[in-house]
Amino acid sequence: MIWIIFSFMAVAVFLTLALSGLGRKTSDLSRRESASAIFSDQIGEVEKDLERGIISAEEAKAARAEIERRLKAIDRQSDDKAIMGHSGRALILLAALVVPALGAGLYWQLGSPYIPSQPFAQREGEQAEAREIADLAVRLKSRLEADETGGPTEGWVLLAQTYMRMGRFGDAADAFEGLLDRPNANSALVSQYGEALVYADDGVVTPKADRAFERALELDPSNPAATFYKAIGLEQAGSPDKAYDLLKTRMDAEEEFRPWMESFVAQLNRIAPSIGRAPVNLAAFAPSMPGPTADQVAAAEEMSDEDRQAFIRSMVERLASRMQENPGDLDGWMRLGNAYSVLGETDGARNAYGRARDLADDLPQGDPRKVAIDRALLELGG
Amino acid sequence: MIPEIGQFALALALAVSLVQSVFPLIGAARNNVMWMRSASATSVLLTALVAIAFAALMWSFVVSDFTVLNVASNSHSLKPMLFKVAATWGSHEGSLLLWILILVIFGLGVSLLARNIPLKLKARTLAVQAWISAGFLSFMLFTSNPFDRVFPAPLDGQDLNPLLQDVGLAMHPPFLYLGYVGFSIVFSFAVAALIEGRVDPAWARWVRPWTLAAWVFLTLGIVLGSWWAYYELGWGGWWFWDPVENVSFMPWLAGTALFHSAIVTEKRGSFKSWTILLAVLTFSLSLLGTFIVRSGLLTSVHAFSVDPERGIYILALLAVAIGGSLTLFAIRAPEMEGGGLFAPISREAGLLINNLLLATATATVLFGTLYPLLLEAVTGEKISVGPPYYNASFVPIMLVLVVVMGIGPLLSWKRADLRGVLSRLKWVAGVSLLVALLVWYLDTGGPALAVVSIGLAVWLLGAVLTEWASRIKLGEAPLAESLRRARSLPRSHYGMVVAHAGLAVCMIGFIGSSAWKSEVVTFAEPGTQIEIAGFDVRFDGVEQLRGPNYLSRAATLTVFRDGAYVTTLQPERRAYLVAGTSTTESAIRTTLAGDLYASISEPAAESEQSKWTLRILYEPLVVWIWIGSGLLAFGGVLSLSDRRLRVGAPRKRTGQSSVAVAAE
Amino acid sequence: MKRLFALFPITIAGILGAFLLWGLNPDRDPNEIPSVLISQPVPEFDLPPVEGLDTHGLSSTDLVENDGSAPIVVNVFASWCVPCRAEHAVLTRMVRDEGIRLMGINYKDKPQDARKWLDDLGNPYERIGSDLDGRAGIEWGISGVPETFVIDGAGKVVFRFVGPVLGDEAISKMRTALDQARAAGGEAS
Amino acid sequence: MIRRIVITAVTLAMLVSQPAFAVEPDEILADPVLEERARAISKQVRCVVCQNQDIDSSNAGVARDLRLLVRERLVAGDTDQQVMDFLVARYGDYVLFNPPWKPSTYILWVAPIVILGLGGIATAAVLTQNARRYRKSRKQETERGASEERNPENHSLTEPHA
Repeated sequence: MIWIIFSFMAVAVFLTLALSGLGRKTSDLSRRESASAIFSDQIGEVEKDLERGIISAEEAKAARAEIERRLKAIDRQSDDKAIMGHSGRALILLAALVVPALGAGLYWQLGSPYIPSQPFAQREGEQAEAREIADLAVRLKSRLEADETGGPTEGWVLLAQTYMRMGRFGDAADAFEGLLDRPNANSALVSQYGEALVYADDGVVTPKADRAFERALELDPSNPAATFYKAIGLEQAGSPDKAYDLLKTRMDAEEEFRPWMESFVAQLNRIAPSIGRAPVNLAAFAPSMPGPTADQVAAAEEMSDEDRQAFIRSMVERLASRMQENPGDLDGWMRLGNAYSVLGETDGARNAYGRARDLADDLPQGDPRKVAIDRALLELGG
Repeated sequence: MIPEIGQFALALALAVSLVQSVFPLIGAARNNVMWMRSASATSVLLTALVAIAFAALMWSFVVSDFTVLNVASNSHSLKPMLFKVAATWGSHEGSLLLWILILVIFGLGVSLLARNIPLKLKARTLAVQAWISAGFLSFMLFTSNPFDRVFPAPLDGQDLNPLLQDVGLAMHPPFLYLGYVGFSIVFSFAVAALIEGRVDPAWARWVRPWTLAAWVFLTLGIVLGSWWAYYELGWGGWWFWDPVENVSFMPWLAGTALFHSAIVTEKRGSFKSWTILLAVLTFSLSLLGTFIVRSGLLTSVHAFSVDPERGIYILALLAVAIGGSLTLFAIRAPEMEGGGLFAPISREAGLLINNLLLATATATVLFGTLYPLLLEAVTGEKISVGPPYYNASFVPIMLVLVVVMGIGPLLSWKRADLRGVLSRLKWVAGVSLLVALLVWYLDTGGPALAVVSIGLAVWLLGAVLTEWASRIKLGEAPLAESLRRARSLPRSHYGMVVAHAGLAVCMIGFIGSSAWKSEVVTFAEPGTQIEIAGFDVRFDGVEQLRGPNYLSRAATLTVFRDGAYVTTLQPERRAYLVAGTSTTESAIRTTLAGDLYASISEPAAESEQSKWTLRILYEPLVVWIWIGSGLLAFGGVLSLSDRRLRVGAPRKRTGQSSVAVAAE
Repeated sequence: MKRLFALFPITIAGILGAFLLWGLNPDRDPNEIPSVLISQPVPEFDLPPVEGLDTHGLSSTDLVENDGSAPIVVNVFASWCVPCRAEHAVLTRMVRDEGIRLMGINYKDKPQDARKWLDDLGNPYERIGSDLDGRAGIEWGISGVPETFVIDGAGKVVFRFVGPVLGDEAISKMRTALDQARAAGGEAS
Repeated sequence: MIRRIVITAVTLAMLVSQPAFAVEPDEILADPVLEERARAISKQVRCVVCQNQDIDSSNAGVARDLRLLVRERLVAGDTDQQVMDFLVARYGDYVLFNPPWKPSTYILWVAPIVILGLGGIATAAVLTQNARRYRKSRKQETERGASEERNPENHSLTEPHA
């Protein structure tokens, strides 16, 4: 549908341009015609002013004399050369072709044709869902509070996660906080608590949150979320090198590829330039994953800029077509989004991350991929 | 899909504007009719495309399509429909689109209406207009695209700053832009004339109505903004000499100078290069205003976004537009002289002095606005230039101008009899002196400037009436004759009379509301009585109201005068839920003598919900400002309706041999 | 002569354009007001401690009678100030790792809020003065919170930073100022 | 909706403390003369946090503090000038809406006069030159009779390069 409209617009533009310059030619004035018409009009005005008595007869005479002199002067001047006809028609036709092409090219850069319109009135489903979730949270909370034993841990975790989805991070933190002293408070729970604190504080890893991540690591030293946020805290405190080391060590300790590594790598590579460390390549940690191998990367480094762009682009296109066949692959969408942002194609990146975001809803709260997606979308202006 | 259509339309529009910037210009240089004529088709196309884009954006706002980033960040589903529509131009991006829409509509206006100006001039004018369009379209598309999308879309928007959710302010930008952008046509005409290297008589004819139209819109735009500030900000001020106000005021001043100077150019063929320069400068000042408001260069109460990158882009546009046109001016102007001669005492000389004063006033405002920046660049020192500076520099210049304004219209063209004119005005001078003395007597110790200004306002009003009376020979000829003369006086003349009288009326308002304002600020509890300017105001309490997207606390104030009931005022304090900010809605009782103005704020303390901060002002004569500005604009409209200006240039005389035009 | 006049407008426009370009330089913050305190002795003030907190109060004498040549950092903060939370970690680390001396001015803050805040985030301050009515803030010429000043060994203000000390640029500015203060203090002693 | 999760540069606006309303009743001095002076001073002092506004009409907390301070100093017997100096000593000339007369503002203050003067000279030059030519043309006119054809005012229309 949208392409039909676009083609229609393009054709209309082409036709209007192609036919421009033709048509009636009655009203074209030359300089001399226009000037003499104005002067005679001015003389008429002088007569009228005299009639109205606004100016005296003498003034009228002088004014008329002056205008007439100008009129004569104009007549003495050589007028424009004779104006030619249809030459240059080919160029106009060319322009008529170039304009839609240029417009389309520009649109290719700027537009996001696949994002549908979503008028508010048509989004009742989403609104109902949002209301339902809010309603659910209220009911769940009152039931948990009514429970004399303090309510099951799972219930509170569910409530907290619901709050997180609703963006009520402070409430989420409070819900988690009550569980901290329970014997079944595991590492994931504590790090989710810390994450809620971080979100509630606009992304600042406060000492309180830091302590939570500390404790999460005591409970399970391999908790990647806790490591991730600890590193962010270190960076915020002005120790990016320590943050870098922490992330790097954690990644090195892993035998094989893990999904959370994407966000680790993104974070590492963001810090790396400012402290003069080498950037990290995800492929190095996941030789088995689809993507450029070390050899390919090495080859890419030797290429010229253009070749490299083309190479990356071909890789991205392959990945993109694979994603069409396998749209449920969260990590794939994230990789695609990342690749697009490397290429500077924000809309492509946004779309890919958007798909990833939808899939990520099913993930447990502590998954750093969620954070990575959200951050990427934020950076992309989503 | 709709937003994408808008996006595509804009992309096409940019391409079309590029075509229009090139073909007509080369066509004019090489005498190619078809290329010159192509400008008509492209300007229709351009207008259609930008209008589609604008409609698409407006549609997105109306249906609250939050997949459009601009909608998501500037609207909300609960916002009243009027403000959803107005939010289309409430943000930086949307207002830019409106700017461009107006720009191309003016271009279309030239291509449709200007049948009577030489084809070459028209082609060049439209090409220059297209450069401006191309510049701003690319600026919008590459730095501030109104159709950026968000996916997944947020469930609801972030709402517009509630201060801006107001009828006065909703209408303020369109008028302001109609003014700013209207001057673009004049600019394009001037650049086209410079490219051609000569000024046609048609040129001066065309420049006047466009200038006048733009000036009327700008006047209304500025007044709407000022009026909004008066009733919405809650402390009754209407002009703050804020940089953003100044930048809209400068094109107004320059534009005023421009259409006065264009009169001379049209009637007498003089001041050609000066008129051209003013035409270039007026639009340049409009562009400067756009730049300052959108670059965050200066601190101001109501600037748009602060983004140096955008600033660089607009500055580059400015450099090309202003730098290019002024360079062209430097090359062409020295060759462009000659014109009717006149004596040192004449209408021409009067208008020259008018231009001198207006230009000085403009330069003073420009200098005051930019001086903090200049000083900071040179010494790193930061200073503020506020109202006291303008009161000391700008106001005296304008007062001198008012004196000249009284005399000027009575002078005749070429050579005038100043003594005769002055003797006709001696009664006016006497009366205004008396009024000034009376004011001084009544308000001893008050500001001296107010006394002088009141005297001058009376002088101007009297002089305007004297001029009119002498034109129709009131008292000299039989009444029937005078009436006949009054009827046949051209409308443009009435335009001048009304506009000049409007300024006098404005002056009275300016002075009244700034020199004799009184104010009471107090904690009020139900039953509290306040006395101000002869009124007794009783505070009856506060009730909670609920609006579509806000909660409101409305106070009820009953006003008495000498024990008799006068009116009830209901100032409100509104808390906008989504935007998370509050606004003050003042309540005003307006009479010719003055406004009784009330506003309330939050309760004095959380613990004392019954005790409210109440602010009551008495602003004498403030309504005269709005009446006077209305007269100014109406005077402009009257002039515009004059046949000579409306027609622009007459059609070619019938029967005249047509110049060799290639056959169909 | 006429040619010269015709060149006049473009010249003026060019000069103004150059200034406007300068004004856009990204390091320039149009809202920033230069401090008049730089190279001046610290202003007179005497603030009590935050009620219920066992950290000492802060007065100008604490800053002037600074025996060593070690510079002092004075940080104006408040619990209601969001950016303060963000910079807190940086300041804490500077105290711990770089051994700076940090004093605080708790600006217009309820004591209980301030106590809770310091409890949550930790208290890196050597002394904290409680500026309930904001009067000391005026003496320091602050325009918002947070602001951070560096005082040299002789009790003179060397540097003022407006906004949160966050990010490499801000931190390196602080370090430069501290070095400068150390050098000045070294000369003084 | 995605809440901004900010990991690095926390771009945060500085907060201005508790919002108040322009001049509050509890600030007003009992002595109307002093109050009048205080209001006049407040209107000349720029609020340091709220972009181009005077402290009299500003809602910012700092503006309120400054208003109170102004009144305190006035009650203590300061002259208007002393109050201004007190503020300038802390915030610099920036707080004055009325720029003081000093070397760095000489240019600002004389600019209008200079512009008017230069413009006046140019205008006078145009007028006298024009008047000379006008007189000459009238003289010629009377000498040669009203021969329109040869009147020098013809120049009015013959632009160069026409």
